[in-house]
Amino acid sequence: MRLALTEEQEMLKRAARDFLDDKCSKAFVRQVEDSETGFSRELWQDMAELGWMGLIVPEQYGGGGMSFLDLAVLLEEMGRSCLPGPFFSTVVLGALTILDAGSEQQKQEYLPGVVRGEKILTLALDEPGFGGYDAGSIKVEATLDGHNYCITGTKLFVPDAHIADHLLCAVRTKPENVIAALVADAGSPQISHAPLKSIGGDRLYEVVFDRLPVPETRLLGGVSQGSMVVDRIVQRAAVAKCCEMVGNIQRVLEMTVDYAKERKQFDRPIGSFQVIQHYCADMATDVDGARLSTYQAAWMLSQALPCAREVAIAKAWMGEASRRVIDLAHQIHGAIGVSMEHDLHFYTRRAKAAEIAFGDADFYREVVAREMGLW
Amino acid sequence: MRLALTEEQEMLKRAARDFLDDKCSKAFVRQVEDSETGFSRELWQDMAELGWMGLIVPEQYGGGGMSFLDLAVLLEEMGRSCLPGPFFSTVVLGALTILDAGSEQQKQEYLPGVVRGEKILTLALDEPGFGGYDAGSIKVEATLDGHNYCITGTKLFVPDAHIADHLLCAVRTKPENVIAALVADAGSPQISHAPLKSIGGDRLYEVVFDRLPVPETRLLGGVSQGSMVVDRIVQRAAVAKCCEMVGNIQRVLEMTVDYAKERKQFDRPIGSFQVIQHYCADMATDVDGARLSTYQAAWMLSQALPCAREVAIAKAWMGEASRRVIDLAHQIHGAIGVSMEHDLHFYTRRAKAAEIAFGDADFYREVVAREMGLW
Amino acid sequence: MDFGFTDEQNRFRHEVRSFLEEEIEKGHWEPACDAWIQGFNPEFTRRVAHRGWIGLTWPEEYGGQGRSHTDRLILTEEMLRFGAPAACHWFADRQVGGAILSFGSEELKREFLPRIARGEAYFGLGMSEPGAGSDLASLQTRAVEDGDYYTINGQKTWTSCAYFAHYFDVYARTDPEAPKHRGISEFIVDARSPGLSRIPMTDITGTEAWSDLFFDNVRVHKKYLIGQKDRGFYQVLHQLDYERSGMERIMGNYPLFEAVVQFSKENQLSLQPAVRSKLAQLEIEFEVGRLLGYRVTSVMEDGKTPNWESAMSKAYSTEFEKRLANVSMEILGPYGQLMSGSRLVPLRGMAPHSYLGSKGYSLQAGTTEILKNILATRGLGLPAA
Amino acid sequence: MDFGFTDEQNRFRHEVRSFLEEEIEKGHWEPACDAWIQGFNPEFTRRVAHRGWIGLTWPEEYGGQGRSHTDRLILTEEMLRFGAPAACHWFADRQVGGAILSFGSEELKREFLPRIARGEAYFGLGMSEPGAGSDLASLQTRAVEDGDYYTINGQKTWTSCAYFAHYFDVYARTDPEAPKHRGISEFIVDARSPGLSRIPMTDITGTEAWSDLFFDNVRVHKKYLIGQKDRGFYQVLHQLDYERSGMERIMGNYPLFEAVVQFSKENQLSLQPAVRSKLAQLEIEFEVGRLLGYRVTSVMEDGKTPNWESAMSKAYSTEFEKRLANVSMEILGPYGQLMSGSRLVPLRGMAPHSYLGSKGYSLQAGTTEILKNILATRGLGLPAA
Repeated sequence: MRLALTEEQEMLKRAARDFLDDKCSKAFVRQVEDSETGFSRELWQDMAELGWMGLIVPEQYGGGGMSFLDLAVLLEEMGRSCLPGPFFSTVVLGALTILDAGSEQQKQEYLPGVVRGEKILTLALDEPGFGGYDAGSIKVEATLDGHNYCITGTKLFVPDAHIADHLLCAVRTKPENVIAALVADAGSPQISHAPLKSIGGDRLYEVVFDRLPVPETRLLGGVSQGSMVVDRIVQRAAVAKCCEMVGNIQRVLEMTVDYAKERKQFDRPIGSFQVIQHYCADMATDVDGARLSTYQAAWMLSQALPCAREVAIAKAWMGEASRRVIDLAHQIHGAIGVSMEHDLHFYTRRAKAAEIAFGDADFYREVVAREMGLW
Repeated sequence: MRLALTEEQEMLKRAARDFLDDKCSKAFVRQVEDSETGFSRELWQDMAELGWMGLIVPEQYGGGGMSFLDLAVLLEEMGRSCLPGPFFSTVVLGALTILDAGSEQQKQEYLPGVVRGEKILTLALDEPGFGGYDAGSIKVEATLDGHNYCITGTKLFVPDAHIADHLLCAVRTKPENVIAALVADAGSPQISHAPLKSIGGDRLYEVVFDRLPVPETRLLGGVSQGSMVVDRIVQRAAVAKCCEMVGNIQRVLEMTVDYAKERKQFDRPIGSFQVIQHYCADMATDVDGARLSTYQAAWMLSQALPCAREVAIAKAWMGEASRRVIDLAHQIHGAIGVSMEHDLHFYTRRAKAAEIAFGDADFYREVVAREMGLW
Repeated sequence: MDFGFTDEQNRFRHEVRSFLEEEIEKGHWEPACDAWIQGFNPEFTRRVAHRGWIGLTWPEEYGGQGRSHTDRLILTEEMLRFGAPAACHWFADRQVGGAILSFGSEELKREFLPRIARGEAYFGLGMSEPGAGSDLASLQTRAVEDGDYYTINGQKTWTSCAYFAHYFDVYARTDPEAPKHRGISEFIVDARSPGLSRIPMTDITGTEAWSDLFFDNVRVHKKYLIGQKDRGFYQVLHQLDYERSGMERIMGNYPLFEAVVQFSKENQLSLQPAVRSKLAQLEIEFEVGRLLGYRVTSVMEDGKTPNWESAMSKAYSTEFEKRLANVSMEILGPYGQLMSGSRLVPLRGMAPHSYLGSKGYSLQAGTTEILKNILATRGLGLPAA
Repeated sequence: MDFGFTDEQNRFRHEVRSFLEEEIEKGHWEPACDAWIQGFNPEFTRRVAHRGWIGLTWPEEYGGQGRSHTDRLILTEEMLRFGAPAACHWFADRQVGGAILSFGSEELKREFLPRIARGEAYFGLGMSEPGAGSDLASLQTRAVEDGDYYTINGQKTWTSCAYFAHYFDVYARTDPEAPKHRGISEFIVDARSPGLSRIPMTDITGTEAWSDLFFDNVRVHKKYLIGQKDRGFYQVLHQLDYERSGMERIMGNYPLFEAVVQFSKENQLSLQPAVRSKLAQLEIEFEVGRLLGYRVTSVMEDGKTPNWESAMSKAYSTEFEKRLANVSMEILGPYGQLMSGSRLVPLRGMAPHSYLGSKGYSLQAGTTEILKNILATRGLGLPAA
């Protein structure tokens, strides 16, 4: 047991911090958020050159062969800098799923392109209604017709659908009535997408599949494995989202402490007021709890240990802890923090989106309860 | 609308405060709590002479003919002084029920004795298991046999059963299978009771009825009315408990503020530390919210307005607010407050018992939800 | 103790409610959160004035109705319940008019109060500055005497209604040598004054309801000084007590509360115990907040200035608003993230608007920290920190 | 980052667990809340000592085992999990031994450490005084030099284990003229010393686990001064960092946690969504508290003294304990009010014991307020208030 980064992880962290401080200023984030695509192809290529898209892709597919725990470090830095763009979609939702469930041929087909920054992937998981984040909630059907599955239905909150080359799509197959994950090509005329305007500033879409044919060779992990594949996608995504959020709230804590040291009211730095000190202490506790529970889950994922409980704990804690951290940050920042001129809103808006993504605290409390044998 | 006491109520309050300050010191409370019966017959007679037992009993039965709102003021002062004894049982659970649901003959029979301090009443409502505080949860049966109902079963958490002259008993009648309230004589050999040791220091009993015959003339409010009678008992009891608790937490707030002004650490009164100030501000807000919601419910009861929603709001708020007030009081008092030598524990223990009695916040949230039409 | 309203008061509530329901029915506006501070609608203000509902409690000689604080409570409660766009007249009605009435000269009363009551004079507030928020006494805007005039230089921020306002209620330092609480004065500044400029700001919800105000040698005649020179800080404290005295905070997002309850019923979400427990808890907290607000009015009816009572009510209520927004977002699930104007957006995007907006509520009109300080020291008598 | 234990560590955990399970099976004691501070069981302490589990991390030359902080974490975690009655040796093992090791003379080390490790020397703490709780530096107990001796006069309070203790670790003022942080020294006082009396106190749970200590001209030889004269305040700060470094608080009521989960399952209460949501939330909070505790050990393994890390862990954990008690009481409904020894009492009365006891947890070993001050100033670098 050692609850600190290794020297290699510290190096990765520093390198990522330096790169992002340089290339991903808040002015840049603001500009990209306001742009048509919400995406900078130039930055994407820079990241590919640093090997980020392939960080944990095995070397035989052109990647760096590092672990999920290393990716966690990188994601934390991305969260810290509010990096816009499809890294999460492409790597966490896309590449890791193919790595986890894909055949050798599928890996060969998709991963090198991802690593080189040439392919953008995403995942179509959520559906209309108030279902949970599990395989059982999937209703969109893919009917086997010869050698093609034919997908019809609506997926919601699909990130980066407007720039993705391939969409991994979680479906219910017919006639088998089991869950499966298929890789669809985004350019098909049978796919249409319409933008949703989200609090997080990320690009989410409603995606409609209208009898889209997908060859059965595009099935990830076999027709009987899909349910497990989807559950593992959600686990990885939940933890990866937590990693981003660790960076988010750590930065918020630092900004807030810095501000409390500088800002004077009543002729004293406000950080010398005991109530402000206790707010900051509470924030730090929430952040450290979030960091430790997140990295524990990431460590277990990287060790391929069963970790439904630990993932649920991390995401449930993060959902509420991040809310408290953000709220206190605003309270300490005062009025300037609720102006769009200030940077805090980037963190506030992303934190709420991240809380919602892949299940909130209520959802994961039920998972924890199940793991405790309470129902 | 005027959210302050009337002049008459202020007078009643001051008189009660003076009397209890004089007769019901904490040394007295300690002594009575440690005594065999937990009850001082002498104080009881003094209270009867002040007209307290008959405060809101109509004049034709020897009472003062005042309103439930006036009783609320008195109950607040009783809660403030941690008055031990069966006032709540006798007046709130017993006399008010007879007043509400009893026949003229029943009122004549029981009320004058209560007013004179000669009769102690109580209510047997709770039963084993995890039911709610409503008529529907009652399982103890009373089978009509000629002109007697024959009661068999176990009631729990019956206050003051050891000194009561009569027990009002909520039962399910056979063969009608409806809820009814019967007045049983406590001395009967078919009733046995065994003490339960409660956190509140009050005297609670397990009461076992073993084929106790009760004449059908002892039925309160007719066999078809019992369910409403029981629901109204619970409403009055919940509000009356809140009134006691208003006195409890108001006193706790005052003790705490006084202590914070006096106690010095780091060469300053601790009440000058901003965190302690905010704790006190939070306590005051909880207390005032409790006071206003409680008196609103008491006012509605005294006006005979339908008030299931307002009663539920008051008791739900009180359950959680009192917990927070007590917790902060302890935090501010420091170690001395968790010693039995100090008075705070009287309030702490009673607050927890009051929170439990007649339904906690979870229970009343469901009532509020029902009143909102949510289910 | 009396928690009831008189028949007359109930009739007045009914009258206000009918008026507002008719407004909505006619499509004049949609109920919205924060509409009292962000809903600028001069036509609505005119219709409200026509009913005599601006300056309701002021003496009739100044265009008011001489009615009770309880009547005004009823009026504002209904305005907030229906999310009515009352921002044009809200600030003058709530506090600037009262300041003029309490401290202003007879001339100022005659000049401004009737016009406010007729819905013809809108006021914005010039209190906060970038460096003077909680610590209002440290404000830097200067007003220098110059014959019959004062010349004002400086910056104010977070002024609501600035683009609609005809006047600003401006606090400026008139004696830079005096201790900082003792050198501030209050002025009425015409919005068209040369040298006064307004720059809109966008807040975290994306709303452009606020402005920075810049004063570059703005000249104000001495007759527009409200009250005594150098006594402005004490006047602003008084004004703030009234600023916090109403139901704005507990009900500022009432349209969301009503909508999310309705949504939960319609989508059968409230059959889930967790959902209905959250909504019931909100109802409980709302009721307590309502009573804390009513208590402030009750204090005013007794002829007292509410102080720690309005501090308590405001601090409590902004926390309620945060919980309302949180619960609404939770109930809406993934749909909660959709902003106003998006495809599929539920409840017109009121939930994320309120979630983001509520970060500012506990900062406006006294931060929660300042309010709790007031409650602890003035309400409970604890020694100053 | 490594959240795993080595095979050897896992074996050690298994060894400790088997030992404790066997103890319970043999009926030596029942798992209890607060047993580490209130469970005085000399036989148990002897058996633990026999295993070499007291002073586990101390050098072998002083009777220790020279093992890692992680091993001690495992040991104490299991002790707490099973609610083992370890109070006789807990304080010496946790902090007084460490203080002697860090600051004591070679002679003191040789005299005390081996006897502590053999379970033969129990220590009570003489820190708090009626007027010196959070503000420990203002303690009034005096120690006056008198030849080779100090004469101590004064009062200590809230001393655990006082009736069993052979020695007390006493802080007393040796230089009344110096600034108050600079005139305090630390002594080992024999419990049988003439002039030393113990008066038991009853706490809010009804437990007599604490005492007042009165010093009436108690003589202590100078060799029982730990560390430097007048440096005691700095030593106590160091000791407090270790006092707060363990899992006592997050796990002090673990037997209740386990029991209430079991009870909820057996009575099918956990089929109610509200009940299981509360228990799941406790599990989440427990896990976070466990990790915050593990982090403290990780810091110690890196050779550092934990400071704000243990302040954070302790402050967090006492809040967890309050919630655990609250939730347990809620789940038990009316039965929750029944105290230990009552008819029909569920869970041996652990819930109300913990509910009442938890009011004190956030006061012991540094109030939550002091701990947050430490975290803010030393952990985050905020300026002193």
